[in-house]
Amino acid sequence: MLYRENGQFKTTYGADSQILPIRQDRIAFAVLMAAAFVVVPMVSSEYLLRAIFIPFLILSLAALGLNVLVGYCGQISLGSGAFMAVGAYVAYNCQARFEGMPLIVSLLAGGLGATVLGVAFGLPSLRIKGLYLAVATLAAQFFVDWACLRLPWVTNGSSSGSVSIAGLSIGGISVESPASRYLLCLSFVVVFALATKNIVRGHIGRSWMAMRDMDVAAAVIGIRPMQAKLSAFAVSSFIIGVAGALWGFVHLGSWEPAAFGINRSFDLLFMVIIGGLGSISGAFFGAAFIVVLPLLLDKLPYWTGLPMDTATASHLALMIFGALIVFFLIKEPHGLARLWATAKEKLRLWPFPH
Amino acid sequence: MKRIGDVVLDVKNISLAFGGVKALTDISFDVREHEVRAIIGPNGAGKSSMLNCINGVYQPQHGAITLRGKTYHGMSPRQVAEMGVARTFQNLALFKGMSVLDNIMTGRNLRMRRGLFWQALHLGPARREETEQRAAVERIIDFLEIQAHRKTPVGRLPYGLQKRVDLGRALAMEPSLLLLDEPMAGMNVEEKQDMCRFILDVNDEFGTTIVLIEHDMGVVMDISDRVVVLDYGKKIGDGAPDDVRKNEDVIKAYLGAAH
Amino acid sequence: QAKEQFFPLLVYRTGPYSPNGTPWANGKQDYIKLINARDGGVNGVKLTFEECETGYATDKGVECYERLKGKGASVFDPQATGITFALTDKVPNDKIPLITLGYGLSASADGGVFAWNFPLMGSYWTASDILIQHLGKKEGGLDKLKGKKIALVYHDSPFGKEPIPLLDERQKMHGFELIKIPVTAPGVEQKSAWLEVRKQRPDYVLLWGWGVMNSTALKEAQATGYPREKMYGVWWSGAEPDVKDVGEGAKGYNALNLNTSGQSPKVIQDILKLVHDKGQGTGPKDEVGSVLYTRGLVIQALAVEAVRRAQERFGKGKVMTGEQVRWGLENLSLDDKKLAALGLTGVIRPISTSCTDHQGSTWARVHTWDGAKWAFSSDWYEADAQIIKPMVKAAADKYAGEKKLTRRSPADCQS
Amino acid sequence: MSQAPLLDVNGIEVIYNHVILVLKGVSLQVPERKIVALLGGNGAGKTTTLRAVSNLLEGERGEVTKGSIELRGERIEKLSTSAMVERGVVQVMEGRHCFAHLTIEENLMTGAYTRKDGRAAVAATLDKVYTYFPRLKTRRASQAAYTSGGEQQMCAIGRALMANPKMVLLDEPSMGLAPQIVEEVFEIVRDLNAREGTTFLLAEQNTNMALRYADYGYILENGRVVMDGAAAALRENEDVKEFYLGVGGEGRRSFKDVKSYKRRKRWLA
Amino acid sequence: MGPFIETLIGGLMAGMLYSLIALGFVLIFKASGVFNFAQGAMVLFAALAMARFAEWLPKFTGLDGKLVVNVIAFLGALAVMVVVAWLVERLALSKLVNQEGVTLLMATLGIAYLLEGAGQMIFGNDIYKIDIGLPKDPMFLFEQQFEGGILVSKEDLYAALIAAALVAGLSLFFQKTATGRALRAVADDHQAAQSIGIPLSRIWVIVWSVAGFVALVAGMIWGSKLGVQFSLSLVALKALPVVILGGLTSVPGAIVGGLLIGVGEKLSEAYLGPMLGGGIEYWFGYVLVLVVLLVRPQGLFGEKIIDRV
Ligand SMILES: Nc1ncnc2c1ncn2[C@@H]1O[C@H](COP(=O)(O)OP(=O)(O)OP(=O)(O)O)[C@@H](O)[C@H]1O
Ligand SMILES: Nc1ncnc2c1ncn2[C@@H]1O[C@H](COP(=O)(O)OP(=O)(O)OP(=O)(O)O)[C@@H](O)[C@H]1O
Ligand SMILES: CC(C)C[C@H](N)C(=O)O
Ligand SMILES: [Mg+2]
Ligand SMILES: [Mg+2]
Repeated sequence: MLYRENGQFKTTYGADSQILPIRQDRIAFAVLMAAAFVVVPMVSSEYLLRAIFIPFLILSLAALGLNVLVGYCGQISLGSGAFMAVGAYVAYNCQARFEGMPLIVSLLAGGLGATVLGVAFGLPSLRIKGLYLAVATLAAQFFVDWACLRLPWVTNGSSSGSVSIAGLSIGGISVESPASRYLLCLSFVVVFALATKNIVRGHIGRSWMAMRDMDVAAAVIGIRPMQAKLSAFAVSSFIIGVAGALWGFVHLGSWEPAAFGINRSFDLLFMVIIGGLGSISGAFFGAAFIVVLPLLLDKLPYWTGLPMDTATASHLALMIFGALIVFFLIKEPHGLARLWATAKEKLRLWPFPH
Repeated sequence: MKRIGDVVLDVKNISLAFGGVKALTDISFDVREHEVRAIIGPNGAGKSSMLNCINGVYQPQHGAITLRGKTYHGMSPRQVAEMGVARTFQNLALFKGMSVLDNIMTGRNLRMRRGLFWQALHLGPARREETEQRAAVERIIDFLEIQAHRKTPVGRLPYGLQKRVDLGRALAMEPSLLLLDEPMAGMNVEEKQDMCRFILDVNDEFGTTIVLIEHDMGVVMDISDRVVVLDYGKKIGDGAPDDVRKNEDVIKAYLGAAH
Repeated sequence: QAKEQFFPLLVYRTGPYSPNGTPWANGKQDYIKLINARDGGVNGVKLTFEECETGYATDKGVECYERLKGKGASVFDPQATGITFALTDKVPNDKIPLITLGYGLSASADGGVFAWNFPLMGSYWTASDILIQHLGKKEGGLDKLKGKKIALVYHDSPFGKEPIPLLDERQKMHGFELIKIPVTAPGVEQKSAWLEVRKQRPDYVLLWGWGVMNSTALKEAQATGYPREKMYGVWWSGAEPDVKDVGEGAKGYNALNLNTSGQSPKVIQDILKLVHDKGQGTGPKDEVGSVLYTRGLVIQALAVEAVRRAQERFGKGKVMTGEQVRWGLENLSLDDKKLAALGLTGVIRPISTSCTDHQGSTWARVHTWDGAKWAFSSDWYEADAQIIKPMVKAAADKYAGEKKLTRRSPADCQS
Repeated sequence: MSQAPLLDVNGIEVIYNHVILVLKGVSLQVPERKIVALLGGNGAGKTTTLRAVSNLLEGERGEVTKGSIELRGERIEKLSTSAMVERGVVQVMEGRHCFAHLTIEENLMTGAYTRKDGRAAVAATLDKVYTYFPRLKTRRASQAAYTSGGEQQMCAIGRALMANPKMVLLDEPSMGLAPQIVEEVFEIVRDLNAREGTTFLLAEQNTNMALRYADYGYILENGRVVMDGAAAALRENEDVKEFYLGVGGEGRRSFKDVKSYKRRKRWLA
Repeated sequence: MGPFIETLIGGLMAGMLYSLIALGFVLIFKASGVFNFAQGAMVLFAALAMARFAEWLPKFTGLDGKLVVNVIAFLGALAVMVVVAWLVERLALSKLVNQEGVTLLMATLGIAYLLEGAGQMIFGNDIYKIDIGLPKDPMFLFEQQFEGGILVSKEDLYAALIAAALVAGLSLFFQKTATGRALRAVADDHQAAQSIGIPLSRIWVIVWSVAGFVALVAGMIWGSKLGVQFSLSLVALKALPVVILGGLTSVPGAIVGGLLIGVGEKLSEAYLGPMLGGGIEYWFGYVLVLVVLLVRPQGLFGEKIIDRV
């Protein structure tokens, strides 16, 4: 068969620890990248870009960030919406208060803002574990929701509480067209995904996973719990913060605190779990699932040809969404990424099963 | 021939209680450089607790531990690790979600210093460092004969191999003092032989001092230099294997008549 | 192939706001069906529509907008101030007007800056202005408001915050004390808010709620013993779903209204006859003619009239683009005669817009719940242009400054 | 083995996670009132075999894909674990699995969940367990998580006995127990077998012990039965002696001298 | 002083109502180790069922008499909740034996969506009324001592009494009965519980049915106060900090937690709120929990979290 690693011998440790050790995978990846950077922006309609690809990319990025925390470091967080919010509002304030602040700098500043909050809310994780921690992270969610709503300086004094951003440009090049926005997001996603992958396969990533799997043992072999956990919180919230800034700037353009409410947090957690905890590609699978599925379900009445009113259709969509989540969790508790890996494994062994 | 050296670890009057349960009462013993020191005793005697005290997981209420001249009463596991102490666990404490290779690599964590930035780039120094440490880990993998399982998630390995990986992770720290908590539980003779071979090799070739908890008397008597016997948190015997074997108290509390 | 004018309908029939969103959405749909059934469309152009569920959520609303705009949309009614805020930046690029009847940005009445927004018939500034006028009248003169306490219990969102600048302004003028009590969306938790009301004992409570927040507020008012007679809601807080399950407990509660309710107007009769009796009705029959249903109907009617007006200029029997519909919206002039022709007599007051005035009318009345139905309890009021005009202008200029826009030239108004 | 066996495992295959084939056609019989030992190295598939019998595979994402398992002639692959317990078959899981937050006594009492014969009978069994394991009695009020490894092992065995089983699937009972207790555990097994006619299927690494107490043995390697026979006969087998009992041709070899050349097992040749 | 006392009383009663919902969480967690995010949806579902049954009964059977109708509607809704419990076990939980906590938690979120969708589809999404005759108007005490008297909501008072009775009953059931023990065993280790013959499926159906019953009572009371509508499912978010504060495994903890948070958030809203811009009750409970957890990581009454090597 085509998909085999036979005959591809690794002669150095470097080669052995490549991200994609199998040649066919590398080729597939290159094709995917080419498609993402060249084909998609050329052929996609505005709707496709604005309503599907851009949110998909940004949420993938956020899910990636959350995966660092939940999937790799084992700290469940239900407050990721808050980190996105902080990213968005910090970036907004940079733009609104400082004339001529470069866009990229603002976005990264958003990430840093979220990092600060992330580390602050990460401190309790040294003592609080598991579901207790999960609920405690909701404190971040609700506190930030509230702050964005009630503290006027967060919105730079906007009387309505809604803020907006216009005229995005990088180095004088306008980033207004859907395609250019898409490319901006894609670049962020690719860069962060690679960086995250590098971190998680290095010693820092291993120390996160060690904390996740067995924290006492990790301490015994010399991992500092504090350093490991806080670095995971920091990296995770940085990425989520940048995603939040992109969500506000590139996707919404104008937003209220409700855009980063608790449902966003749940959605992100869904993505991470459905996609696959502790897997970079899982973030993408998960985001695709959560972004695309509801849109497909919206088309349900159209496809079935049944006359169905909007309310019934959306209740049905909600039900199917819920059912599918349960279904996938049953089918593969380790997520779509694992399902994919199992499929590949089968392919590799084909036609000799097992 | 082995050169048994000076005392490297001196445990003095350690007492440890959990609520009403006295896990350890006034225990003292020492461990000399290069020796294999066994701790035996019936279930619940406090053997594992003793190891936990030594490497900072538990803080004893009384007593002091002196490691290479440094006396401590409460140190964090990390600090103890930095002083070259490694251990394995009775109830397998491997990182279940990680591969064998990664598990053992965590043992090198203390030696890896490149920060987030270099890690993210995975270029230059970070990559070099990774490759260097990887080479060391590969030596351990070869040594423990688990090459075939390098990339397998440890959770899928049979119990015995997991124990081996646990040992590998400890060895990766290149410890000068290695604490082993029932490394041979759940193994058949053949596997125990392998394990003994590894332990003795480590002891011989790297001169690592070993503290060993084990219930298989055959193993203990064969490979240890001196034996401490605990019972109900108290020390009831200490000495060369043959002496301990003849000790009445030990026979009564632990060995039973048959041995 | 038959010509079709497509109406995208952003609606919410699920979630905390669905009790109010649903009749509104039904009214919009039924009116379209009526025009097709009764008149065969607008000058032969059939009307078509597609709904998209926003759940009152801004991001969903934006997604719906993107989806439906690609299908030939020429006018949107976002049904939410939050969505309106988000779309306001987008519509100038897409050249599609927004009808935000009685909601949205108050400053967008200024067509010179907000070229694509149409807060027809009123905004939250006009609403709060009218309420203060009414309270003043009850007290026997606006000057009597001095020293009174007026509490604003509001949905903590752009919607609820909109009236604050005007109330602040009026507070300065008349010397009453304004107590602001925000309620976090969706508004099921109001106990503290009403304990606060009880502590402060305000003379009046203005209610700026939507969805479940309204009925919850009334129930809490009852539970804390605040007299419902002293409560005044905005026109989004005074419909059947808000009081229905409170029943007797809401007796005496007042709210603004922009349109009549009830099944007597001709247009409602037409709908019952030509749509519902044919089995084409969208919702239950007894909902037809209710406050929010009628409001939805009015919004749709104005949209259809804008299309008709645009056709008069750009060619009868043609499908209108967004830009053309905007022209129609800027040149609406529905006098009593025209309203009568549409069967809207008594339903709304006459309205006429211009390129600079995107509101067209700022009249409203107060109605009161008597335990079983809503009944008008005041005369028509018109918002005080002297107060609102300068505020609108200032706010619009500020907006233009931030977004680096220039005011439209008179020439631009002709296109 | 003249009479029909109590348990008859017939050529089963087990796959984990849809891809990992672990048992490749294992067959074995356990006659009523006998002790049968299942021997084999790490990863041979002993635990998996026991799980297949007690139907605990599902939670591990494993499934029996071929073959059949019969208990007294009844097919049982599709039964739930609790149905198996009701038929008197209880498994003591490898690795203890005590209920961490329950006390030792509560742990034991949950073992009697399926009992229908009244409080007094249960109390009697509890006493019996305490006489078998006096150590448990002294720790009866501690939460299981805070007891030592060996104590937990005793607790797990005791808990299974509380169900008054007809057949016990014991997975590595000796693991982590002090030699004296190991002896005791095996004595208990023999005792129960003799006095109450309890049947045992026993997966063990401690071949020496297992073969001393068992009537019959199966040796599993790599998911296949490579050898079986009466316990006494197995004890005399050269390979078994060398690889499982640690007594090569010239008697017991010290663990100190094992760093020698490793012989290949004959059945792998 | 008057407002302070009123706020205090209001807080206590709000807290009791939070406890009622928290109880549902605790039950399921204690008995199966599942952190059931669907509790809110179950409250909604149960309340919708009851409200609609109470509305349909007179309409279709001509039955009247408020008490009879309400009782029948209640029983009908209870039956529905048992069916839901059975379905949840059959279709989801039984297939998720031995999975990790997060996976189960996510599954219950899926179940929540299912229930919300199904509930509104079957029973409608308008605002419905549950009228069990709770008095709506408040009473005023100590009118001599305080200007305007001390306001006590009678409705809340009755609701709090019902909640208290329910909680007391359930704590009794849980303490020391053999079933209670089996439930706790399941929570610790699914597989081990199976191995000794505890039939997981039956246990789960029982627990979810009991939780359904609790949800129904909560839904009935909250529904009678607020009306039955989608937003009812959101009250679960108010109960989360309560559960955690009291400790995930403690029935009495749910009560104490509820009262503490109820009182804390109402008082802080009244007295700190104005300084901070209002609305702080929105996060007060969560932040309080965070602080308490720093001192007691298992909540006030929760079982100690065990971690040892
Ligand atoms: N849940 C699982 N998922 C995947 N593979 C598994 C799982 N459990 C066991 N295996 C694999 O099945 C094989 C047999 O395992 P099993 O536990 O049955 O062996 P065993 O004979 O009991 O070994 P030990 O003596 O070490 O307990 C092993 O290779 C193991 O890796
Ligand atoms: N964290 C703890 N909390 C409470 N009691 C503990 C704790 N750790 C150990 N104990 C108790 O201390 C005693 C000694 O336990 P320890 O684990 O040291 O025994 P051990 O000698 O290793 O036994 P085994 O051979 O069975 O492993 C036991 O009775 C145990 O219950
Ligand atoms: C009908 C509405 C649009 C009112 C709504 N609450 C708003 O957003 O303004
Ligand atoms: Mg131990
Ligand atoms: Mg095994």
